[in-house]
Amino acid sequence: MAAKRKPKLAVWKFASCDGCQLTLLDCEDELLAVADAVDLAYFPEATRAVLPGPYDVSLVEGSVTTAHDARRIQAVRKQSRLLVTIGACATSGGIQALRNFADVGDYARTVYAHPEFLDTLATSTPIADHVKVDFELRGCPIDKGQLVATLASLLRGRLPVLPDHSVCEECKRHGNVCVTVAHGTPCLGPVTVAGCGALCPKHTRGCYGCFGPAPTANPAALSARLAELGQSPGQIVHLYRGFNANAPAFRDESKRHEP
Amino acid sequence: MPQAASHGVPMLPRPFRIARARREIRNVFTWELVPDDGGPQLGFVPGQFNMLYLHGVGEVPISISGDPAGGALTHTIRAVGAVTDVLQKLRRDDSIGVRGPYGVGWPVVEAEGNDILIVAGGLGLAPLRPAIHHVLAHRERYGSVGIYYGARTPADILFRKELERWRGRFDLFVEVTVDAAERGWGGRVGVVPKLIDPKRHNFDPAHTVALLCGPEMMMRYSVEALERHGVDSRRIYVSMERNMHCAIGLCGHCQLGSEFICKDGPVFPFARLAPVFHLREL
Amino acid sequence: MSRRTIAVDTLARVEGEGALDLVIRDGKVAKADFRIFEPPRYFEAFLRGRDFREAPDITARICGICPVAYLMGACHAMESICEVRVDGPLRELRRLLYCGEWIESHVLHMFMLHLPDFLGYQDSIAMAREHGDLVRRGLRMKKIGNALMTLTGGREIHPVNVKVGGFYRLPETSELAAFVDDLAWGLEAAEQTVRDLAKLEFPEFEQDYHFLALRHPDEYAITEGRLVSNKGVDVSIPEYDTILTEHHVAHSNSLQSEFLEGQRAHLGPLARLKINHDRLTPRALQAAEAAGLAGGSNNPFKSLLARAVETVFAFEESLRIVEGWQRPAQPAVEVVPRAGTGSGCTEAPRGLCYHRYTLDDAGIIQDAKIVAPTSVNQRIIESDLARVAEANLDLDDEALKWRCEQAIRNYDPCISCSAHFLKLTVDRG
Amino acid sequence: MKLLQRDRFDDLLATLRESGYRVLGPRLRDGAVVHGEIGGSADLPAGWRDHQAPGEYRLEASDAPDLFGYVLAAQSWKAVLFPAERPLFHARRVDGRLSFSAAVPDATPRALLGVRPCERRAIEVQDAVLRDGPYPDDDYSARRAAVFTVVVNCTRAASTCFCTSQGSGPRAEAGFDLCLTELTDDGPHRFVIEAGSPAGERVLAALRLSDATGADREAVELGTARAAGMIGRRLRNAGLPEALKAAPEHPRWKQVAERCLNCGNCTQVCPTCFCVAVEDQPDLAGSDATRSRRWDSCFNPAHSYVAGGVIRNSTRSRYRQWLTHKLATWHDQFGHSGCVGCGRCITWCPVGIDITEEANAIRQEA
Ligand SMILES: Cc1cc2nc3c(=O)[nH]c(=O)nc-3n(C[C@H](O)[C@H](O)[C@H](O)COP(=O)(O)OP(=O)(O)OC[C@H]3O[C@@H](n4cnc5c(N)ncnc54)[C@H](O)[C@@H]3O)c2cc1C
Ligand code: SF4
Ligand code: SF4
Ligand code: SF4
Repeated sequence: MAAKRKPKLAVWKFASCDGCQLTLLDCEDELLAVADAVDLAYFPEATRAVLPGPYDVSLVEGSVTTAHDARRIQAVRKQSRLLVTIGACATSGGIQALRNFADVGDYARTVYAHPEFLDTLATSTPIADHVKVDFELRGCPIDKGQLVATLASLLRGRLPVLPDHSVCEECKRHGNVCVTVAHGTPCLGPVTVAGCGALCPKHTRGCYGCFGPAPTANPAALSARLAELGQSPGQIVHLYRGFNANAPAFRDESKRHEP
Repeated sequence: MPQAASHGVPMLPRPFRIARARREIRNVFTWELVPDDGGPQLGFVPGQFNMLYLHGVGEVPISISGDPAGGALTHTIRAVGAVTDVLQKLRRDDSIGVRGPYGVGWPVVEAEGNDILIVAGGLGLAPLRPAIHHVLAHRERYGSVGIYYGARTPADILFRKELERWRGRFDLFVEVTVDAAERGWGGRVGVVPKLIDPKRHNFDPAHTVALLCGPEMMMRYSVEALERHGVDSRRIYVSMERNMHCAIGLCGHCQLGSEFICKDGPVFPFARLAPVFHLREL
Repeated sequence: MSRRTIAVDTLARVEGEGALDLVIRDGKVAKADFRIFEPPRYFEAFLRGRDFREAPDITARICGICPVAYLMGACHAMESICEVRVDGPLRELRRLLYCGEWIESHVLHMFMLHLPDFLGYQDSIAMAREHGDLVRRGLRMKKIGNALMTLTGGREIHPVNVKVGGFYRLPETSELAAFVDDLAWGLEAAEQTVRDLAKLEFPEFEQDYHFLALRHPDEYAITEGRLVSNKGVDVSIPEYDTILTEHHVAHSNSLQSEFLEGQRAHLGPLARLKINHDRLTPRALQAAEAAGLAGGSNNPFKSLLARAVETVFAFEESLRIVEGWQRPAQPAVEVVPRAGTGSGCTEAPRGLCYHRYTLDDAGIIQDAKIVAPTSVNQRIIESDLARVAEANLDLDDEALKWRCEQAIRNYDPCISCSAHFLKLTVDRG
Repeated sequence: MKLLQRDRFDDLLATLRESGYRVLGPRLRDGAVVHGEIGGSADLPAGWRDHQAPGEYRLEASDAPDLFGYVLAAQSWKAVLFPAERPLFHARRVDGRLSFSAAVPDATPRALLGVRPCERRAIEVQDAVLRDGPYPDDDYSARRAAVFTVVVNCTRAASTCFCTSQGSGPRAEAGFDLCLTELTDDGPHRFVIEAGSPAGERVLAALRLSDATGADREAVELGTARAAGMIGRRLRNAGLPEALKAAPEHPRWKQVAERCLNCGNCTQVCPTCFCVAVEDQPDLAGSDATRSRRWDSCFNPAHSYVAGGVIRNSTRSRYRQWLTHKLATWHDQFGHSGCVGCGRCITWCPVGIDITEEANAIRQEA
């Protein structure tokens, strides 16, 4: 069971904000235990040391937005026994996938004087669009508890058990008051997968879906309710077009409401 | 029913040690477990199951596959997923948690005086093995006894040596079939329900108790065959499987209509399940 | 003419991915390009058409290391357009949130990213084997910073509780008060850290920098003030564009900023200390004096010490806030959208971060511009690198590489913000 | 029956505290009435009115002095007696040997103040599942045994209530320690109070109250009758279990599944739903693990997962499980309905799906 050799952990970065890999460094209580349990074989944000592959577990942050990255992820996959994507960018394309709904040339011209210098694809895509992914951790950013649980489970030779249910259930378990029912606030909780601890409703705001769609999500039913609550089609589009805009359930629903 | 040895706290396992581990077939293995806390060995009735707990990995319901007359606590397990895959890697002397036994077993006592048919598919033979042991140990209390067993391929035949030993006895019949033969297989090819034949196997449908365990599809067609031959659905028993987190009627996961598989079953007279057995997604 | 090529594929312990091309010809540095190839993410573009209330959460995703800088920059800009002021306990709570980020980010950088260079370790984990107490102290300080962010912001990375006008939900007065003991401990731990770090050997490397930071009349500026430099610049935040202009250079996916004519601005803790040392809290000032940093320093390697001093400040300031804070009745000021252009500037841990937005009268964003501190510092990093390399040509390849990396880490460059992955090639042809 | 004047209400709270109970009751938080720690009557939501409708809940302040003028708190007492998450045991492995230590059941004495009659009934329904079966849940049993129940009868009802169909309210007859009815009309602000257990008698005795008059008793009748009269929802129970069980393929299931978010809110707020998931939390070092349970829901695919697939793999089949369990199969399992008519699943369903409407529709057409 417990391998005699310490497993090698690698952390890779694609287009992202670094927040998900920072989550690992934010595990102040567990970090030294992690370092005891695994070899941090490749983790540039934390160490200069580099151990050669193959790696037992690769954590991949970020989305694919350049041709170079599309090739690089293939190389990462080849060196990784288990590939775990971490965060909204890696699992759905992230906020930068908003470009998928627009003309990326326009975007580049808005920001850069010389877009011709840029090497960039028209889309931001999740890692799973490019290579096989063994497991995914959702969230923008990922949840520290889920990350530690994942590492602890992998060390024992199994994939972790993560919730497949909505944020609502988590919200109720925490004893929060439903912001939609009690205040009429638009909330993506009913269609978003649990994992964050129902943070937004806990702070009396609507969930913005940063953990992405729940496997059972029925966004059409939610949109109908949002419209009753006074949300315009444009607002509904923006609600789904957040940090997981490119996740199929959200993407398709947002398209249904495009003015 | 023997008492569950849970120290009054539900869902608390006891530590057991793997005294013997052997591979049966490709991804199926059998363990013999002994208590590791100085406490007594668990007693059970055929058809009951335990919850096996692997530290930090999880817990799974697994039927008891050993001889109810005594000896080590025996489980036969197929590696199919997150927990069982890790269980497969354990070795002799490794420690696991056990709680149980749970559930309603096979009606081996109630069935005395009747003919007994054991109808098993795949790993379904494991939960039936204690019943076979019991019946053979008290052979004189029963009429005809027979075993119909189906496996996918010859390589998937469980307890092969034991089946051969049983086949060698003159006081029961054993029919084994496979879905797909391989080279060198001289036996039957086909599905279990097709084997069922009172005349050929000399049992009296009016006084037969049939014990079924296997994939639901296989059980469904076997029940149909048995009923066609005149076995009353109140005397056809099936063992069911559903997701279980507690095994004691508290977690709600194993509900099938009105039944909790864990405490009302896993063994049911088919008549009781007949209204819901065929319903999809129940 | 000797030619040596050294390649460091990965510059480690920085936030993001970039590369450095160093070309050395005949003992002279011919070229020092600090390349950033963090792929472009087009934040300014997709902010167009979004509601002004969405800007804080969206722009926070520019950087997971200093999201508060973006949350606050966007809030301040929007509030200035809508002519709303967030004052009193709400302002204090924002300051507390920001202090939490300073603590978290500074301690991360000091203990986990920068200090291993000084002590000669590949990383803080290797360092922990011999300096376990030190690393554990750092982790505990960092955890307090994160806990402050969680208390005020809801979570440490990408806080959910910040909105234009204030907060969604206020913590209880008692929840803040409960931090007193931890903060008092942290304050002492930070002071001890200053003492410990002051004993390190710093490379001799004084430069004549043009430091730029926010300056506030009453406090060590974080979210408000004027843009002030040590060489006479003194302008208001909306005038940012008159002193710093962005341009896009070919070797990089980030936008670099041009500062005045022919000059390079230096942002971050050393700049703040230089310009605002007289605004430090008492114990932070003492710590700065004891470490010989009272008037700031022109040695970028001493940014490590400056961060330690600012960590003392952040703990001291947090302590003051939690001791006096009373929960107000409303978690936020009401904000009604207005058409106009406005800007917000705040001191991210690694330096000034600028936001400018134009809204229509429904509060829909028409235009957005965001300047991250690293895109300004990028140029100074390049000039430092050229000089550090030149001054250390006697070092062997490995040591030179390490020294160059350390020089980059002086700026705690958040390449995620400006763009990421530092690849260092030294061409000594 | 005794009479407790409003100005002595804090004496009741003090007596409960002196008897060793932590008092939990209704408070305002985030625009709703929720259960929390009660220090004094000032913590109670005096004058607040809740308006409940399918998918909608709003609080409104009024000048009325009543402490229990709201109808039903957002979540039920289930959260207290059967907490949403709880460790079961801790497992340690030293030198390859396992040892287990069970989590200690929580036997803190608690007084539940403001239990509505339907909620009182819901506690009995959970008793049958969690306490009175062959394998009692130790923590539930311990908490339950340490609880002092102060029922407050309903004199108002919400539009979502249907306790009258389920025989659970608006007035509690038995199964409480104390039962109060708050009276504000015709006379001073007062409570008619009656004991339903020896523990309740002791508290009453300590308070030295005067007897309720005939007029007070009549006011109780009138008040609770008024609540009954306000109830507009009805569940037609006769023959319902049979009808539901006979209608597994009814088209209505598919129709409701189109509106249903599959969010599980209904199961979480339901005071009788008891499903839990049991999970391991392993540590990083490999030596320790905690096994805990948390509320689960039949709306979650994992609820019916077996190796190879999810059995209830559509919202249609999951909604069917929820409604059929509550209103039909529960009878077979426990001899009574799994629904007490509190209406929470109707109010707190974000899209306002109404269990009575669905059940009545299926029954009608079955
Ligand atoms: C009463 C009973 C007796 C059983 N007897 C045996 C036996 O003797 N030998 C044997 O090999 N298998 C038996 N099973 C099936 C065995 O429990 C599952 O194969 C096992 O739970 C799969 O777990 P996993 O984690 O490896 O698989 P995964 O597919 O990864 O399952 C994940 C989790 O889902 C749950 N789960 C999945 N499948 C089942 C299932 N069929 N039943 C209950 N829970 C499930 C478990 O909690 C499991 O940990 C029995 C099941 C029941 C209900
Ligand atoms: S089913 Fe609905 S009305 Fe019935 S008890 Fe549960 S929540 Fe209340
Ligand atoms: S099966 Fe569904 S309806 Fe029944 S108790 Fe469990 S969650 Fe509630
Ligand atoms: S019925 Fe309502 S509350 Fe229940 S799962 Fe469906 S949408 Fe959610």
